[in-house]
Amino acid sequence: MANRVAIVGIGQTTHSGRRPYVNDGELIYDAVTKALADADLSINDMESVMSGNMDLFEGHHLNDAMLNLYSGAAGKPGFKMNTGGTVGSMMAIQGWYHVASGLFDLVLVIGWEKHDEGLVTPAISTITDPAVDRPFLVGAIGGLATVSVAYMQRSGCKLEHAAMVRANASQAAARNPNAHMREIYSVEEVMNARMVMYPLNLLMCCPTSLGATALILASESKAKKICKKPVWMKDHVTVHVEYGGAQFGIGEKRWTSHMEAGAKLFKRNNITKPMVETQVFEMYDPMAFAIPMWLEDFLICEPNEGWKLVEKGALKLEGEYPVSPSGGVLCTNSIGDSAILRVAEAALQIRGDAGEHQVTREVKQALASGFGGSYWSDLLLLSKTKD
Amino acid sequence: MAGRVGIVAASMTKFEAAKPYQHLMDLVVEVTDKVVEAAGINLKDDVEAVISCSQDHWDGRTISSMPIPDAVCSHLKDESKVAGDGAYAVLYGAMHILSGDNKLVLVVSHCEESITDGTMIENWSIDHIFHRMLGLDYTMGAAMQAKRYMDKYKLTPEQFAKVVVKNKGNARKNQYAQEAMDLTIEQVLKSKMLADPITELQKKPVSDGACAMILANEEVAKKLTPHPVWITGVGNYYEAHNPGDRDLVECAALIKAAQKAYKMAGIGNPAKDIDLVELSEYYAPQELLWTEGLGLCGRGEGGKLIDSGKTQLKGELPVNPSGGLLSGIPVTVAGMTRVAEAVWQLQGIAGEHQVQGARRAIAHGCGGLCGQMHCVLVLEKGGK
Amino acid sequence: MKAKTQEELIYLNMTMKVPYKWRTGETMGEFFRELKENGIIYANQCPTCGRHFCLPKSVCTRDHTKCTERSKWIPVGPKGTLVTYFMAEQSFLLPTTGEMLKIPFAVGIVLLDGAAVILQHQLEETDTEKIKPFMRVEAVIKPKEERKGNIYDIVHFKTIHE
Amino acid sequence: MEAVKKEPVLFEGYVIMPYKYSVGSLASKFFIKLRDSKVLSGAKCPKCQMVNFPPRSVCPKCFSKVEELVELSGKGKLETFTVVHYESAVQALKPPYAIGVIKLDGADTAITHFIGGVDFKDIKPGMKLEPVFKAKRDANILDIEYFQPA
Repeated sequence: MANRVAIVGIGQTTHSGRRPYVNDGELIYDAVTKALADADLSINDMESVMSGNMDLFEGHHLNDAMLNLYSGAAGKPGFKMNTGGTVGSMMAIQGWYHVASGLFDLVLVIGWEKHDEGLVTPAISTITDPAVDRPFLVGAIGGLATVSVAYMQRSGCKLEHAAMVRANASQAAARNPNAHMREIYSVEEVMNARMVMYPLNLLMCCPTSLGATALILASESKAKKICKKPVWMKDHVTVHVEYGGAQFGIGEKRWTSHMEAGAKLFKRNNITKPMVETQVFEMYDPMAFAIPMWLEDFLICEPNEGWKLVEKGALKLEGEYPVSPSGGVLCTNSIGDSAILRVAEAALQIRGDAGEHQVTREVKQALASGFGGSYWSDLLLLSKTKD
Repeated sequence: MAGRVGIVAASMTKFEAAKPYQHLMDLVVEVTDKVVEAAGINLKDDVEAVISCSQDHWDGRTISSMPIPDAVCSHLKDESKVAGDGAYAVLYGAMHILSGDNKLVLVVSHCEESITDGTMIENWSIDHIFHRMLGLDYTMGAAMQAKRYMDKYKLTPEQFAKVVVKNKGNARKNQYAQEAMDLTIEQVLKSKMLADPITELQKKPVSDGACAMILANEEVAKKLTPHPVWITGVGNYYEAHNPGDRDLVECAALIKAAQKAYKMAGIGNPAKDIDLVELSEYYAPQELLWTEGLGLCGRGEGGKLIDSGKTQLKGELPVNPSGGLLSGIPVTVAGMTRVAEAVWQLQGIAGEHQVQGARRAIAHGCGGLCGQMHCVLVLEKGGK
Repeated sequence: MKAKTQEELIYLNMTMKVPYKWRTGETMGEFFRELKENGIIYANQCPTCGRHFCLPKSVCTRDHTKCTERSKWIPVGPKGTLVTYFMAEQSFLLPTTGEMLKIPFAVGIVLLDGAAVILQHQLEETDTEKIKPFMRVEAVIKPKEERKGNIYDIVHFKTIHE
Repeated sequence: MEAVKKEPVLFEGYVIMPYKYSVGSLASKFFIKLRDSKVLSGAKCPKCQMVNFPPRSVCPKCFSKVEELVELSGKGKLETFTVVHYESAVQALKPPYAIGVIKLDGADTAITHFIGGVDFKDIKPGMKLEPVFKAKRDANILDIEYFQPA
């Protein structure tokens, strides 16, 4: 039986497209000091400091070591991971393992990205095999566009539904002071945006943002001592799939990493009605079709029902099952930070500290997801109570 | 530690200056198949989680673990990647087991250094605001560190050269080693000067290869093998990045990592309690410095230790009986091979370089400029 | 914040240009050799699950069986079905060469006749009105003297009407 | 048939990626002073008074935010060094050249930079050094050409 792990401190920077007054180390420092202030702890209390980000996005090799003055890791234990979009959730999970293993009681995990320093799309293109498919990948949008086409064909979802998702997200982000794109768009405005890669237009793709998020995780005994409102990391699932191709499900039954993750997590926690037993979902939604499509994939709603929930307005902040009330990745995407930000936002919803974008439902349990690599999936279950 | 983590089996490729016929994933397939066979398990059904270790810059690929599911059959499985030294992947695997989340974990690390220019990769790890433009790389860092070592503790180039003679000599008995050589101190010192005092033979050669390991909880490990090797102590620490923020020969991070691991394992006097050491010496002087950091001798006595002959293969406390990194092991794979070698020694299957009767070993991984991060593992056989 | 806008900020421009000699491995190596020498696109087969892979795999992802038996290779395509596609209407830097992508650029996800796994390659057609999912396409292979044994030996997929 | 091993098939290319790094507010002030007035400054911690050089906005000792620059004389002491004899594509100078860790007077941490204007055999740890500035300066660390014996 693993030791229980709680989130006892949350810090996030504001997110934006450019922030030239700080360098990348200072960006990390901003999130770390905010998390320490939130938990009312000092850096000396941290037993291990882990950070995650994508090396080629800022160009730094071994940047955990390079920037450890700013993360507070200098002179401490620490780790570095990078798995694309799932980096952030992987960091939260790595923090969980540090504490659950009994080796550490209080750790700091950081996810960050400063996209204004490099070029994101070429860097993403290098996730492919250089000899085989690198020439034919244009950033992450290519694959996302492809699954969107397939989803529209399969489910009956229309471009308009994606536009509705984006319009909803813009309303949510407008209420989140830390979000990057906070302009409010109507469905029509989204529909009229410039096409980037069919079927995704500019507004239906996530932006490139910069920002950092830090979480402080504690063991049960520590958490009780230092925190009034601990948020328990009840469970987490990581699912990877074969490289390329698999997500399109050709000639075989479609079974994606999200499906496996949802199936595993809900079974292990006896969740039969995810939309009732969890009250909010901070989803890693890198493009507008993700929310309806992946609600189906995570087995949260029935197949081909996702876009109908969008149509009903059920997924809005004040709706029956709020998804990404922070505005999600659609409005803020600093890749190494995006997935840990989902965990942070879900935890804030449980604490009731999300401020203006606090959902109207009472939140006892929340889901957070990460998405990255070759259609990989992380799914985390957070809870107000420890059991 | 709460429970015990057992290492059931380990595997490596042969290390070579270049493996032009093999895709990186072919290396992973090779070591995975070997380790699965050695452990007597079924890859698809028994492995619950996979942890790989690699570096995006070295592979020229963002998310260098991208094709890993194909190579290790982890489709629809739990998998993660540590971007650091291979010893950290072993440590992370141990955490998976200790948390109770997994019973059996596969860890792999892979790197083909020969596909690119290492000095460039190293340069991109240097602080970009004040130092990267100088063209700094790890060889210069190690040379400044060695020079400081000579200055502060009066070590000699001959003592550094002895490390090379020993390690490349030990490599002659290791079937996986890349550069097995019969050298004299003079030959080492007369090889091409890279950065004073480090000559070409004192630097780890460019190398390609991979390593893998099966970790399991106590119950499963005991079922799978009569010779499980237990991880009884772990410690990992960072130094400050800027060489000017630390005294380069004080290796504070290594000392902390070692002390933590020893405390956990109940080791009072490592020089006495340890039977062998496999450490990560990217440059010859580092082996002496790391033996000090590991507490195997007093401060400034690394030179005396090599002079004493204790660290020879047949000595009281063999250091790098496998030939160490100087015989050629790629970065990122390095730390995991140290653990693997120690495991084989404790299982008594190391082959010609077997240290007789070894019961307790230290494996050490490190990385970064002037050894900026260190990971120490204490490994034992038998016991409770 | 206002005062700050007056402040001069220093930027450092650095371009990473690291050379690589990536290995394709025995299996993809053989695929490229065949493409170069004979202009044939090959798929290999997993002896356990029977799936044909194009691009060939050295080991089957699902059951970890080695698929290296050369006699089991079969030519696939060059005709195939477009499963889906995407269009790049904005140019990007290509990190392998440092050049900018020439737009419009359409990439098709193609299932070659006889293969079980999709291949991703450029489409000749760039008019989204004319690209229909599940339409038939055919690989255009460079003349022998121009072939170099890499993925560019396939120029693109052209639309065919059967 | 497999007796003659076929040539391995390699794919040669690059990873080319341009970056434009912001050095941040504090380091900008440092580089501007360096460029405009040939002045080297350290960053002084408001809490523990430690002066870190090269100036970074976080105190290496107490993790406090550091916003104040203090001028240093530029003179300092060599802690350690090496003479580089091999060539690599990333080097800023043509070898052989000397590079070392230099602690400036009044600073608690040290910088790594080139050592020039002296015979390699005369470079000794502990020797006094002073900076030599480039005539044309671009607000980066290479505005210091090297440190020479003071």
